[in-house]
Amino acid sequence: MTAILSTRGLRKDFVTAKPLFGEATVVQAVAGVSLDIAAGETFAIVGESGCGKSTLARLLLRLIDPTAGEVWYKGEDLASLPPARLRALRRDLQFIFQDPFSSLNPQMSVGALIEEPMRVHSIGTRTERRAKVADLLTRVGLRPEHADRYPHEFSGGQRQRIGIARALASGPTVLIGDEPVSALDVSIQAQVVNLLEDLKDDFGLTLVIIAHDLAVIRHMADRVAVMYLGEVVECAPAGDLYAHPLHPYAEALLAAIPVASYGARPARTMVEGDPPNPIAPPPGCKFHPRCPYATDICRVERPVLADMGGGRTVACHRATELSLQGLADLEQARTPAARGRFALYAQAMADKTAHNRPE
Amino acid sequence: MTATALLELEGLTIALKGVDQPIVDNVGFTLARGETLCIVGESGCGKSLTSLALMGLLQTPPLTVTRGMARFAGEDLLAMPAARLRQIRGGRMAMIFQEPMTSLNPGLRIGEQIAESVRRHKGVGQAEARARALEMLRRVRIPAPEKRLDEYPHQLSGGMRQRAMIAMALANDPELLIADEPTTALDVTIQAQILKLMKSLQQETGAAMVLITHDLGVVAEMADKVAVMYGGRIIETGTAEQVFTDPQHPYTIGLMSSMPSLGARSGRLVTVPGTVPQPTAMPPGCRFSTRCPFATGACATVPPLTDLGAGHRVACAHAPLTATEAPAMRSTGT
Amino acid sequence: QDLRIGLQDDADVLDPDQARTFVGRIVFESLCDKLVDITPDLEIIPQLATGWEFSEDGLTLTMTLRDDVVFHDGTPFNAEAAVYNLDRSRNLPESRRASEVSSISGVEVVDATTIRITLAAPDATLLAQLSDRAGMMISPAAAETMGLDFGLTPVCSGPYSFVERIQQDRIVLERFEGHWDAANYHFDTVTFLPIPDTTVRLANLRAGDLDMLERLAATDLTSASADASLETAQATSLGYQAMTINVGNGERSGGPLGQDARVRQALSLSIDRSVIAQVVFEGAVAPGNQPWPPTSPWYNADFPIQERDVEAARALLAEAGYPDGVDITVQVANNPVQQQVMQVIQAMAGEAGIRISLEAKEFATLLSDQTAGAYEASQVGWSGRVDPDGNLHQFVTTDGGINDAGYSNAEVDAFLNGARVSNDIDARRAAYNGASAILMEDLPLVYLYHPVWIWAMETGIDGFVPYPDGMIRLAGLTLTE
Amino acid sequence: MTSLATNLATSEALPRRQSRVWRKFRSNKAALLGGIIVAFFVIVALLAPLLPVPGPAVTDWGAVRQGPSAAHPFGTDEIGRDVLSRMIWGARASLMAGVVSVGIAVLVGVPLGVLSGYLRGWTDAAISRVTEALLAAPFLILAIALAAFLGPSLTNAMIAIGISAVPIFIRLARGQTMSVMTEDYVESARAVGLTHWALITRYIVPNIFPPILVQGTLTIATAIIAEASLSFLGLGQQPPAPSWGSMLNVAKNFLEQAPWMALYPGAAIFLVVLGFNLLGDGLRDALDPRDH
Amino acid sequence: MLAFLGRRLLIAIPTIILISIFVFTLQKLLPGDPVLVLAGEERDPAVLEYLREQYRLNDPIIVQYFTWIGNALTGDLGISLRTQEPVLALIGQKLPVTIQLAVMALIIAIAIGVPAGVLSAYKKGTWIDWVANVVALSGLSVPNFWLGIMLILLISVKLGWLPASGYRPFADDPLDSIRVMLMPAFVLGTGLAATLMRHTRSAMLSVLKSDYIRTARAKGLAEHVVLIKHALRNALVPIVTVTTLLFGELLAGAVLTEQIFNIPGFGKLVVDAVFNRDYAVVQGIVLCTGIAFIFMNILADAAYRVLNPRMRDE
Ligand SMILES: Nc1ncnc2c1ncn2[C@@H]1O[C@H](COP(=O)(O)OP(=O)(O)OP(=O)(O)O)[C@@H](O)[C@H]1O
Ligand SMILES: Nc1ncnc2c1ncn2[C@@H]1O[C@H](COP(=O)(O)OP(=O)(O)OP(=O)(O)O)[C@@H](O)[C@H]1O
Ligand SMILES: [Mg+2]
Ligand SMILES: [Mg+2]
Ligand code: NI
Repeated sequence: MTAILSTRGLRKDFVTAKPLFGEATVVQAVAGVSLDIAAGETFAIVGESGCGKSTLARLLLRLIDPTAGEVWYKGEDLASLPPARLRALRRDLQFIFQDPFSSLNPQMSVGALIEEPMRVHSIGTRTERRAKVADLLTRVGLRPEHADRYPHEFSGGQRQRIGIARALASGPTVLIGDEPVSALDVSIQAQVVNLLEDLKDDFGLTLVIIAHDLAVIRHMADRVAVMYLGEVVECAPAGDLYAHPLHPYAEALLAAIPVASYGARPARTMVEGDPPNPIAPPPGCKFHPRCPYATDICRVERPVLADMGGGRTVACHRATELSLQGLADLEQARTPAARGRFALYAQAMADKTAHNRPE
Repeated sequence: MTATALLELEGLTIALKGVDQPIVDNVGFTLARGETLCIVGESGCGKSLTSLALMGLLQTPPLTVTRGMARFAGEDLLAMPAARLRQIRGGRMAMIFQEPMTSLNPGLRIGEQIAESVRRHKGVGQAEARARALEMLRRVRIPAPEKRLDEYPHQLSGGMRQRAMIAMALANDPELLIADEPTTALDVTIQAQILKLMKSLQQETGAAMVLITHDLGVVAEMADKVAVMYGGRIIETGTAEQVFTDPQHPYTIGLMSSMPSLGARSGRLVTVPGTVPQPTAMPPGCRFSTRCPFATGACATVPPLTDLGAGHRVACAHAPLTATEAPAMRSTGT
Repeated sequence: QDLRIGLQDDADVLDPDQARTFVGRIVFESLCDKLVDITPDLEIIPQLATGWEFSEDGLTLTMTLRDDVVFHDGTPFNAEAAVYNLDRSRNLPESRRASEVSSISGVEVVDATTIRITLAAPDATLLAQLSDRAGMMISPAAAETMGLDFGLTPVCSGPYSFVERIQQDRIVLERFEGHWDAANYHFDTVTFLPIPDTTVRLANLRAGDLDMLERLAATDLTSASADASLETAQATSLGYQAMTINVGNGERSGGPLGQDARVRQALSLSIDRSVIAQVVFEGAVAPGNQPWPPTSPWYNADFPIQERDVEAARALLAEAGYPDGVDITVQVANNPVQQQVMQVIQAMAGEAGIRISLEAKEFATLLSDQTAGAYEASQVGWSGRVDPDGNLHQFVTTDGGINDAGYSNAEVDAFLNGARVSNDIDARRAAYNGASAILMEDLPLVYLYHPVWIWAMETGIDGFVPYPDGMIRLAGLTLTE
Repeated sequence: MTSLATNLATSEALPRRQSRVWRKFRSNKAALLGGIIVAFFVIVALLAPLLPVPGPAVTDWGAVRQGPSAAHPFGTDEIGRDVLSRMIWGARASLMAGVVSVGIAVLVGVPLGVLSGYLRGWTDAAISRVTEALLAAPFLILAIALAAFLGPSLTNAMIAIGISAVPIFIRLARGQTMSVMTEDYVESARAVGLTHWALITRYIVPNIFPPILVQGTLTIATAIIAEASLSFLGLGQQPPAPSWGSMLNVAKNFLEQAPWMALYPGAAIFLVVLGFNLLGDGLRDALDPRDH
Repeated sequence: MLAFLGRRLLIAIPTIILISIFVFTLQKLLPGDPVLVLAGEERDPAVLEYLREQYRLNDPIIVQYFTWIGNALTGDLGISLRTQEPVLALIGQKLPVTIQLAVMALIIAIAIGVPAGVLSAYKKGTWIDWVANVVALSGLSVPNFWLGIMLILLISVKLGWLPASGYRPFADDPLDSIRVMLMPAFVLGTGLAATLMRHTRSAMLSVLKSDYIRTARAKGLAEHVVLIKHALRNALVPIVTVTTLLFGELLAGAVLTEQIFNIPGFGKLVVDAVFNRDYAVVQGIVLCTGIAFIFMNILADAAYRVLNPRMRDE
């Protein structure tokens, strides 16, 4: 595996309150993460809200400075790069934001927004850039004329496409999406997921996707990292993880997914209670207060990420002894007529796409 | 079923000032005690408006209920005087909102927010209402409820806030509970907890529930009956089993296709192209016709909600759709 | 019975030796007795001094004093006290009176009721000075204990004694039973209330919150006179309003106005003083062209107020080499009335080719600019003194203390210095006339008008006598509600 | 958040941002009224030299403080000048006072505020302390001192009023900058590799502009009143040039004899201030993307 | 909370020093020689020189500043050049007057502004809203001095209901004191009421849009409970901010109001002091208002914490 983006011991502490006297309150948002992301793969990060996913994503691009650790991209440590060099590297590393409403400058036209990365990195002449904007707009399923419009004139899904076009403009090699589809509606979400996959193939991108919709992750990701309270607790190829999670938290996550299928297994609440306070994480394994399998050692000793073979790593003392439940292959319970209808629909959609690109 | 129906909604039509077409059009359903109806549909299809209309909380102007009747235990919610509605609202009929952070008053203690509703509807005193609030917090399984009673919303986590909302809604043992996307803002693990809680509380009290969501997983989890809405209309309704195993309406099919499956990867997702038209630009006739791969000339008239048997009703000119009967493909794009 | 008097300003320190405001003098009038007083016709009459006599050479002045006077603190007034007071005026470093009594070289007690004042040179103005703050007698005992803070709780021998003062709000005096003329004062207390805005001051009088006020706006005179519940009284003041022209005070005197008397004459000729009086004051001022008003015995009838003559003014300008007119800048205090006056003059002078630009300044700036010579012409006034010397000498003699014009003329110096040291009325008059003849040509000051003091009071106040010094003397004043 | 999930098919019909703002503004009757009032006075002020009225300093000794008549529709003032003419020319001074002082306040305050909100840290602390100090010295005291320092004149009054209004704009710009800084699009700009300068000029300034514009119109109204107040203390427009404030100040001495002298400038100030306020309100509503 | 107050006070110190430096240099830059104003009409040069020495006006400005601040630290703010009263005593005398005026004006402003704002937000778009707005704007657009004089002429001269001007210490006769102060407080209050009303309105409008108001209604609470307990309470945070920001406006307004109604307070004192170049007084007053302002801000911060529980845990 050739890693295009790697982190080593990446850490970020946020000072949330600093009284005039006394200790500052520190949140360990990311607590020592080491990852290797291979060129050309789709790498997903999942985890509970507040576990540090967004922070990690921002660290990967050094949109915020890490407290400690390294981020290697093509032989350079982003974490210690001077600002000018960093700005130049931004050409290769791009970001897609979660909220399509707040991530586009409302004062700039769509064309200007998409052109901006090229201008900043002095790519092409003015006319070339114009042409590229038109091209990108078409690629993401919009029309070249839309360049003159302003973001507020577009729907959420369309805006997200504009965001994607902007991220693609400088010709990046790595695209990091912080929940790029969670603000979107079911049907729009599917459109954008398809788009991202198409673009990834066409441009040979490496995709890092953060999401908490596990179905989307399952659909998109090659490998998945599960985070809990600032740490990666498990990292595995997507299929393996879903079928046989090794970490109790991963199991709990999978169990809690409501399955959109009649008569499917009911969602289970394997974990009770809220995630612990990140300001004062519990000793030992951070998950132990909520873990149904916790033993004494979990309460005192912090497990480290261990290689389990097959490209899987997990941080759990009992990883080898437990046999955890994944998601069995789920077959939709549908009447034969319904199946026919679905096939018909899929066929119609496929034909339609062939006729004319999705708007 | 009608005999035991707690709520009968008929022909609810809501108009937006300056828009010709109604924004919620002829929506109706019945609901018996102890039953759960899930309303699904994309954002903006009128789910919230329908529920708000039932509660008498529509923002008027610009919105008005132009037609419809909502018989709640014999009384029409839509026609009763405001004072009478206020007596029912929060007492016999309660609502849980989507955003647990913004739906709680940041300036009042949790206990007071629950207790004031109890005082209002049970006519009890301060102490008794507080005791009831404490009991409710305990029932929704908030840890250390005595302490939480005197805390403010911001001191609670998202999951706890939503539990507090539920406690508030259930404090007066309502007969009808309306929950508008109660778990959308929450994590899967917390969502599972909340849904479980709601289910068990419903079983305890026998309340009827209208649950609004756009997560089909949640629907599968919770629903007895399902109503699928599109563009302000119900386009398909039936029991959960009917709708999941034998969806009829192209939109329902599209919606279900759009959900990535948790099973093995299966290539590109099948999507519903385009977006819901603006309320100002709804097509005449079938509102889904602009996005429907099967649309024909027949879709230019409003399709009635026809019963396909056993209460499974669909509003589509082509229903029931079978592979052999596939109508001519529409090739004009949007 | 309380008498409430509205004043235009707040008084400053209530110490006669340190005080400097006009309204302060009004308060002192009731608070402190003076050695001598004046009549409405400006005759000097006894007050604490029963009589006085100059020696032949004019170098000693002997005064006899009343023997029945006590200060408000009970200590007696006597020759010793008088000497103490005159010495204080002369020697206190903070004394603003020192220049007024600079001619005195020594004061001594002759007996308990007689003092002898020795002068370095004869001084015709001395008695007049003693009729004002320089002649006010304060309690030496109080002055000793209070020192510079005397003004916070002044102790004098006047008909009213000090009760309290709240800065900018009120000064309250009460009747002093031990006063030698107590029977003549009918109010138990007198309250002075500073109310700067003329409209508000009048409104207060009308609303019954004041019993009388000083300096009614001339434009309100008609309506106040018409009001049955009000009465008014007037007296032409001893002072004047003029334009001081910088003729030799630094660089700014270098323009046509400062350098050429003909331009100044043209300016004076272009002004119709009666129009100013009419337009701005509805007639309630006396047009003037001399340091003292036409009503004064010192007024020189040989120089009547000139008629406005635009042609002559233009001719003078042309003669001076400015056929196209001149541009001049005049500074003026930023109060509405003075600004109106200057705007009227601006309009009139403009017709004669003298284009005036106005520079409004707030008073402190105006004053320091004027002293520093940072002006071309300045519209200012003088509150007036009983003796003619006080209205002229210090303004136009070469070493004059307030010679802001920078005027210097040996002849004028000689005339005015001479008039100072002579006790002979005719000789003095001749000297003033001589100086006038020159000043009328040179015009370092272009006199405009003499304000008229206007008092308004509620009907029922009896016995008010208007004095040209603008003071309010309460002797004999009564109020029937 | 209302649904913005609009169909692209209909977006052809959607107006541009600018024209949407204008349409929203136009539909707001109060704002439109305000705009018309302001426009009227601005036009009158601009056209002053062309209007068939006597000069504002032309005096007529024969007609001092005369009531409205055919020759002088608004009457004459204390030294016989035409009140109408002075009103018209006074509009220039009063509007100038408003516009220029707000201009000063904006030009000084906004850059400082943006800097303060952008850089945070010591710069912010320093600027904030100075702002607080400025705020703590009450406006009028500051204005009096400044006007006294610079000498009374309309220009200096404008400077004084402008400087006194600086803290408002510093605070506003700072607050807005900080809130814009939390927006995702600023992070997106950094992700693209924008320089600080580009970030400030292309992202922050355009986005904080609407609230500044609104505050600006409202402050213009305040500044017009402030000029009148300074005139009351003799520190505003200097004679013989007219401003409504100084006219009102003189007129208050003749309330009984010549009420018209006060009536017109008073009414004009009232109308203009009302106009600017209505305009500001309208702009706020029109520019607020939240309720559409 | 205590730590918070302590921190606020610490931060306030540089601000106060800044204010004092600022005002000190500003007034030293003022043209016009204080001594000339002090010297009296005759302006005797010997006296002038003596006074300059006496008041250390010949010292370099830095020395003057440090002398002043040194004395100020010991509680000695110097004496008024004009009347020789100690500045501290003057402040002690004037402060209660202005405080009374300000408090009464604020009460009037709040009593008018807040209910009007609440009502107009609640009835947004109706004629009530419109009337409230126009009335509020009128309050903003009428210069204080103008309204003051009109009221004097109407209420005092024509109707004779209230005294035209003056002041009565509160301790002397509270009722009469309030009566005398009523008209000025009203004049001062109306302008503020307008501002307050408009801020209340917009705060209420945004609060009324929020989800928790819908929640409150969903509980079946009566409208007035929703409006006051749920909406106004939360809208108070911005209202409090505005009220403290109004403090400056209040003082500025007080300057004019005191001028018109002849009230012997801070405003009148400071105007006279500036015009008379009474440095010690100006400096003393500004120091005092500066402290008061900071105090108000601290008070407001404390009020936020009371009103907004989110800010309570630091
Ligand atoms: N700027 C910040 N200052 C202080 N704390 C922060 C900051 N940003 C994030 N945190 C804290 O760091 C932790 C991780 O936050 P992060 O946003 O990375 O979580 P996340 O996994 O992306 O959550 P979500 O799924 O809700 O987006 C949280 O506890 C959060 O409160
Ligand atoms: N107050 C309002 N004024 C104008 N239009 C409104 C208003 N409230 C809702 N609408 C419109 O009515 C339509 C239906 O809205 P509704 O809130 O019921 O949708 P929803 O199905 O609940 O969507 P979501 O899943 O986003 O909550 C939308 O198009 C929305 O824009
Ligand atoms: Mg996140
Ligand atoms: Mg909704
Ligand atoms: Ni919206």
